[in-house]
Amino acid sequence: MSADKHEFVDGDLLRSIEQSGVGFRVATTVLGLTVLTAWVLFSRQILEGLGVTGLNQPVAWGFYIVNFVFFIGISHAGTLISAILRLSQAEWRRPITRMAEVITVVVLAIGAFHPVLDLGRPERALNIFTAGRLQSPLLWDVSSISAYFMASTVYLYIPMIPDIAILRDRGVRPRWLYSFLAWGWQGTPRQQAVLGRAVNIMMVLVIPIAVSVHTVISYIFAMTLQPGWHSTIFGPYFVVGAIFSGIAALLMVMIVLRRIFRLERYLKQIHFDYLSRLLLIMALLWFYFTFSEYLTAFFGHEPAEMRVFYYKVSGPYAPFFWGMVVCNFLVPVLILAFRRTRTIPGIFVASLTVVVGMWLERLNIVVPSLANPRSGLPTGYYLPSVVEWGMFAGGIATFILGFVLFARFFPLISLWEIQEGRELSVAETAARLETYLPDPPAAAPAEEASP
Amino acid sequence: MILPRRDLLKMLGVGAGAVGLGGCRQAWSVPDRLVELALRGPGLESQVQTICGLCAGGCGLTVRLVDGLPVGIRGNPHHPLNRGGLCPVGLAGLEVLYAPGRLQGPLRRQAGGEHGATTWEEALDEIATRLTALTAAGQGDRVAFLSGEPSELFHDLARRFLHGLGSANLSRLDDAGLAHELTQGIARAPGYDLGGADLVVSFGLDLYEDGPTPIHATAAMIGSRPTEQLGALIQVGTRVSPSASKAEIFALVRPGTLGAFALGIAHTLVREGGYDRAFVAEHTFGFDDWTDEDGRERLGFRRLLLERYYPDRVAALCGCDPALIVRVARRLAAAAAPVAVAGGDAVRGTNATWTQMAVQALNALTGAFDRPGGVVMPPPIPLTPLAALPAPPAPSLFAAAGDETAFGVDPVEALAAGVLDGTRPVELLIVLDTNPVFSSPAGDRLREALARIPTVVALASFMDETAAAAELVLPTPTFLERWQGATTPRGVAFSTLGLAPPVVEPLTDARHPGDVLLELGRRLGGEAAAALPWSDYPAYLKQRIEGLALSGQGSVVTGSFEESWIQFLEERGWRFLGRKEIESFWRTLTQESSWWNPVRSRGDWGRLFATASGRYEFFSRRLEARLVELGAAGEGGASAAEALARGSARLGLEAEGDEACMPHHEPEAARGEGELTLLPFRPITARGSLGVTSPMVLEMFGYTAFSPWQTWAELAAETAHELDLGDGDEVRVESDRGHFAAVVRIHPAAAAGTVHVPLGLGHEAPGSLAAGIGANPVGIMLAARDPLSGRLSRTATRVRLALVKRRSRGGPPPRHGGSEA
Amino acid sequence: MSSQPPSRPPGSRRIYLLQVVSVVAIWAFVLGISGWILHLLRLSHQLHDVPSASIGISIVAIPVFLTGASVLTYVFVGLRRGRDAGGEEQR
Amino acid sequence: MSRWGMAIDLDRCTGCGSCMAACHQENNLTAVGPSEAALDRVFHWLRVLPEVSEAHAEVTVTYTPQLCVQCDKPPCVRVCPVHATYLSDEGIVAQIYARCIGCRYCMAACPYNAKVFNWYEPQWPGQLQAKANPDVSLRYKGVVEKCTFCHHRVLKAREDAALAGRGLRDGDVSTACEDSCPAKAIVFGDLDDPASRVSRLARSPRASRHHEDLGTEPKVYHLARKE
Amino acid sequence: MTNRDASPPAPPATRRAGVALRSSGAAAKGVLVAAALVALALVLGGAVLWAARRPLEQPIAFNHALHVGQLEMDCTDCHLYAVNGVRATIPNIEVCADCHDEAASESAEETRLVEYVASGERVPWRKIYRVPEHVYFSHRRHTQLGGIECETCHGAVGEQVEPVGRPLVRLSMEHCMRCHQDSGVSNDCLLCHR
Repeated sequence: MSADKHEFVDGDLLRSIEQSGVGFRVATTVLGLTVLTAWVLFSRQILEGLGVTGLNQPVAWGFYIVNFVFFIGISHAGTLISAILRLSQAEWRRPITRMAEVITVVVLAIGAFHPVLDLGRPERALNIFTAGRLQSPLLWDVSSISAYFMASTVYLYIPMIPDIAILRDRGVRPRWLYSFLAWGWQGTPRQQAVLGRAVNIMMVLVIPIAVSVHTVISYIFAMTLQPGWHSTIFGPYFVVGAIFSGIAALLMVMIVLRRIFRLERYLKQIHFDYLSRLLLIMALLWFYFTFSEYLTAFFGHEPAEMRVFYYKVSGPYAPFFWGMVVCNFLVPVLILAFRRTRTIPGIFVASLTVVVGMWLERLNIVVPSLANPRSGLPTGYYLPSVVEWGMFAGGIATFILGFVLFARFFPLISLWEIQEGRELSVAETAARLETYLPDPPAAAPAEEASP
Repeated sequence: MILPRRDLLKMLGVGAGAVGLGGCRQAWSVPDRLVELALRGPGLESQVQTICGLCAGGCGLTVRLVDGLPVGIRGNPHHPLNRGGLCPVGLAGLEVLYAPGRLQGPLRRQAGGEHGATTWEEALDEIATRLTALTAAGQGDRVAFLSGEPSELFHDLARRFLHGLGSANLSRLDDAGLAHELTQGIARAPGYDLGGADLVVSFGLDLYEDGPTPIHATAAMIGSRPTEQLGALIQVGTRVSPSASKAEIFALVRPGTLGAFALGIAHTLVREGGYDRAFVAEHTFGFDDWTDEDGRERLGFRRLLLERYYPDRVAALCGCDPALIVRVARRLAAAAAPVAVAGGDAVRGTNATWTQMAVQALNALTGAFDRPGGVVMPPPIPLTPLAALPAPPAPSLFAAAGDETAFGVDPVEALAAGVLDGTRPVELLIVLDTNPVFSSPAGDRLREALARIPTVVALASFMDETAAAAELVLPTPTFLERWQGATTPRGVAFSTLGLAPPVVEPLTDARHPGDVLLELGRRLGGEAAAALPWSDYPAYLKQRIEGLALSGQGSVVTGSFEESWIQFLEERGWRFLGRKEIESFWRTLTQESSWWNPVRSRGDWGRLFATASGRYEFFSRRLEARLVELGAAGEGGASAAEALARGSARLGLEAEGDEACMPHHEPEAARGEGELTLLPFRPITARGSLGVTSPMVLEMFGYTAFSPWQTWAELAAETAHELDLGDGDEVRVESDRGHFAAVVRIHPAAAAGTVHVPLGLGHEAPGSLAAGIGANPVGIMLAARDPLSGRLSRTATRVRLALVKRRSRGGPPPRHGGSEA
Repeated sequence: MSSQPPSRPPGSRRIYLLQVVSVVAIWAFVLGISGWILHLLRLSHQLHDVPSASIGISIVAIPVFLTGASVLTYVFVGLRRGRDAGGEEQR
Repeated sequence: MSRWGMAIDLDRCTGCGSCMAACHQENNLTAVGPSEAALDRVFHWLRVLPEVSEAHAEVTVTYTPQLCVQCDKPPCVRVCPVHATYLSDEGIVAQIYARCIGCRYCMAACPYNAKVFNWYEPQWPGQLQAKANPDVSLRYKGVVEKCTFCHHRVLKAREDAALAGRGLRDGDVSTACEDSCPAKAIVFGDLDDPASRVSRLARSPRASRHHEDLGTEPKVYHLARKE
Repeated sequence: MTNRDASPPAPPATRRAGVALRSSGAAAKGVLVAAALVALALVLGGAVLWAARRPLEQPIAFNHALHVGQLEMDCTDCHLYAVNGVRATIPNIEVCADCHDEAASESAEETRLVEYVASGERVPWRKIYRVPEHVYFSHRRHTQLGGIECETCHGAVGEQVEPVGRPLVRLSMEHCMRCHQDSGVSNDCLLCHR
């Protein structure tokens, strides 16, 4: 197979891979240093103990768990959305699935590491493997997240094989890496059939896992008896929140990358339009769940629940609570409901507030319940320390670094899917035309129009 | 197994790799001896009985030893005082023993003002030289001794030491008990038979956490009784302490009106006939109107009560509901064996003596004297008497009463004033196990005075504020390292003697204060040596115990409490006969550490009422005589009535004439400007002076108010609301003298217009954990005196609160119940 | 290795080996995880602490892992088999 | 087999804090110091908490000792991922420090806030470590710890009883808090023995358990007059 | 690639690999260096651990075989509390002095012991058998109540002519738990963990 077969119009997508510039080096250095700082802080935490955080007696969980839930939530961006879009054969999905999947894999790895940060004795984390107990929701998480990680990695990788082969064939360095990863792809029909089948299996598989992951994470809280946590709708509530934050994160990533890599040709208004409508729907859905959750607590008027309720609504956490409502509901709905504001900057603002708002939601779930213990202890207080902020920054830096590195080595937009889209659309159009245009002379009706 | 941390870390290191090793933020200083012991592996366990010496309560302890090292303390379940219970400070005894910052050896002030190490030899030589010079110059009375050691046994020794020098300047700094002197004619406070009382009316005293023996009080009222027969408590006070929260009735009153409340109760008792007529008729003086020797009609207590202390007036004074007074009085009248006690605020004010007289009057009205469950005199401890020494020529500087107060002086103030004014110069001062610079409102004057005294010798286990101002600082062993001889604590109804050898060798280069005195006596020679003929302190103790052994009274506390009681009954009348028996008695006593005598001879009224009339005096003739004396001074020829009036006026009393000699409400003096009255209280974690050297005690210091390691200011909710302060706000408590920082704690039930601050924190002296922790409310108190006893008031200071910082951390827990309940 | 036709780039066989190794590693990982979950099930049985939900949740995980690994293997094998019969090698 | 339980008579309890101190000393707890205390990291297995309640317009304060209530259905045990906290055969909710990974899930799940965490390596200033109770282990940073019902005393008492050729009798085992209580408000014993003091008290009409509605089946009973 | 490097015709192969993997040469080198570092760390760590486990030496080369074998003494004659106590205790001069107040033989070791006894100085024995800090082990529970022989956990100490440098039986949790299981004793954690 000759390389010129791939000399196609989308060569500009490979520019960042074939000629990485100063920007890449600066970005990796800055991000790398941030990540390194986070690791230094983490080693200090290991050496001195969890006392370097702002955690304390009633508030035994803080930023690490908040960020764990938050990052894992973001990770739903990807795989779930891309799988649903693929499954529903939404043609416009083609330029965005890859980015969504990358978000998933990178963020999932970051999120999954957060419980380890939270351990008092991280060197004993292996106890989970030697002596784990399946009745603990934490173990459900371990198995569920690792399954999701595995599935989403595979789901990212398999559709990437043809693109890797393109890179391999174009002689991009490191060549051994691309040869290794291309798995001998030549684009033969048989290979394409195999790949298509595999992608289909994975996309069906990934959806229930993704749903299960955030359900199970919500169970960490819901399975306890604590006020504000012990709720049956936590599972769907978390899943909705996760998809919500995932779409917002995806939109942000798309807008940013579009700007950096000049992807205006690929990411068009319609992509943002469709996704932002989805975001709007999720915002309404999120509000519905939030409303149900808090109304139930309020109407039941159980003293312990009410203590948490008032702590959020009118107490010390009121800024965060109402900030969450504003960020997750008011701002996105107001921006996205009107065509005039549903511009790309508008969508960016809405997505940003949703990501912030969803982080606030996680904070609102984790801290207030712990800060208001049933036992008659004074109301708790939690102020994250520099270490925790540093680790948060490190997490975000890792996420961006992951993206930068990915973009350095792999195309951010699926080349072959776009190609396939083009070919399919030509075929489809031809087929459609054939249905009403006069048949060409002396030819059998075309049958290969089906996708 | 005791494992030094290094070893533990090594073991951890195997599992955790280098990670585990990084955790040590501070190097551990485990003594080599302990490391060695630990490496060899711990061996045998044993238990010894001893006495707690951290406060004057004298609780029995059982110390658990492993390889001879103490590893645990618990209350001695057989000890009659505490019956197994122990307060948090006593339980922290081992932390005091091993505490960081203990004085390691003798220190001497160097030229630069800093303390530097010296040796015992040099230090003792120096003191002996000074003392010799003073006695040679006939200035023995310029030696003074402030002692914080509560034991009579030690007190006797110290007195002999001073008498040998020709000085009478010995003070124990404890409460005077003047009220008992005035009404009962006894110098020593009587005991209260809490174990037999069915109702205790406590005026200001946090019975279960403050006072001389809170653990004994708890054991007697609750611990030793079945749940159906628990002693009932009525609390009259300004603050709902944990003890007060146990009260069946809690009467919240304005500060300084506790005496008035007592008189209000007395009024109701008298008006409703709920008092013990027989007792009043037989054993009291001045109840009804009476005629004196000159034929004058005098006011009786009954008329005073009925005319002046009717509930409406008292309620107005106290700021409470009149019905509450009647309710308390009726409850008191209905009780079979009630007793009234005073403490806390009631004994700290400028009207402390009258307040205590008023409370004692309730005991007289209810006939509580010499009744089971009442006010009794514990039997004396038949110690070997010591040959009398000639009395020193000059009276004690602590007893000298000027004309400003009727009977006494505040010892710290007197010492400071004498030195600073040059009226009673002191050349050498010994301060033992007490810290008046810290604990007295006259502390800063004392500090000034200490700088003027040529030689100040502090005998202390820790570098405290007083020791820091001393020239020589000589380490004393803590209670577990020393011979202890504890005598009956104040207010206990039976006699006890705790006698215990050291549990461990001193961990520091410390010497027993008794041995120090004996050694000094030896070095001085002459009369001083003759006054102290004992080779060492145990020898002295042993000689004093002989009398006890030979008396055959009481019993050594062995086995269970009940067993020892039976044993006591069996042994009654049995006499030790010879040296051998004395030896065996000594051995048993030092092993079991405690002796007690619960048998009181009833009807021995002379011991209870040593007044001229031989009765309880509602109308104190002694006070009358003194007031007349004061009024007559310099103005001969005045009639007795005029002199009395003038005497009262001289002391600034509001009461006139006969009322001044009887329990009455004398308004509390207030000093300084401010919207609130500063009232100190002593939480159970502030017992004794050494508790604060224990990290645990500091950590649980404010456990009742969620305030570890800090001083808090308790405010009533309405007061806080008026001042716009919230729970957890940081404030500055300011008096005209100074200020300190505290954290506001809002108490749902405290008297409005007061701010309650715990005593015990706010040390400045470095060297122990307590340094720089919290604040000392005594440090900002303004001088105000009880005109009778001369003691400095601790409740007279007005303060202002200034907000420093709003609450930064979480709030108080929510209240339970609410309107639905 | 010397049996490769000269036109083949050197090292391709090594890369192939690496690919095989990685597939095997994935299987090892998946089987390891499955074994671990089974071990946990056994452990929880021993400790008498199994609310059945936990079994269910974990039981689901094993097929997921197996499916994932199978899909990978399928793709790997499928791509090998599906190469152009002529064997023009990737370049 | 015994099922250990405790009864705390609040009508007796004076809130003096002795139990708190005794527990601290017996179980080798360490003080965290002022700066840590200001961060709410004070460390007690047993603490005396003031409880303010308002009923009938009258404010009352009670001081209540609170410790791990040793649930028969402990929420903390259900969530522990590594079997570091578990319900022992004798009904004690144990914490195995050598196993604990310090995830603090049990703390988050405990409705009684009975568990505490070693945020830093415990500090033993001066020579304090010499007083450590050799029967109780010293903990280290990063693990959760909690009241053990003085289990080490149970072990010793059982050995003593076996050596005397008999079974455990009521009163053979006492906890440190029980020993030190001057009001004798705390009674420890076997709830399965119908004649034991604690099971008699547990059957008293005055007895109740904290948060009984949560279904955790605590084995610590609080007794108080009901008005 | 490593097995390739290890094959006999090494130089050309390496070169060829170098060609093929040109772009990855640096990475490969990095991996190699990292692997070497890890190996070095492992070796060093192992050495440290091994050094930490070096046999303990006793101040006096006590001959168990002589006392138990020839003199037919019981363990508890010297380890006084092995049956009645929680801790067995290692005998020291108070115990030794019963027999060794003066030398009974020419042995240099005994002479040293007698010197200790004479001077009243305690023999600084080293403890060999120890359980971790978090374990509660009671001798009387095992020996008297459980009827377990000393040898079960201590091995044949009585046959040793020289002091043992490290435990003859490794005291591990598995060791304890197996025995508990075999003898039908509960393996409840709290029985040993404290």
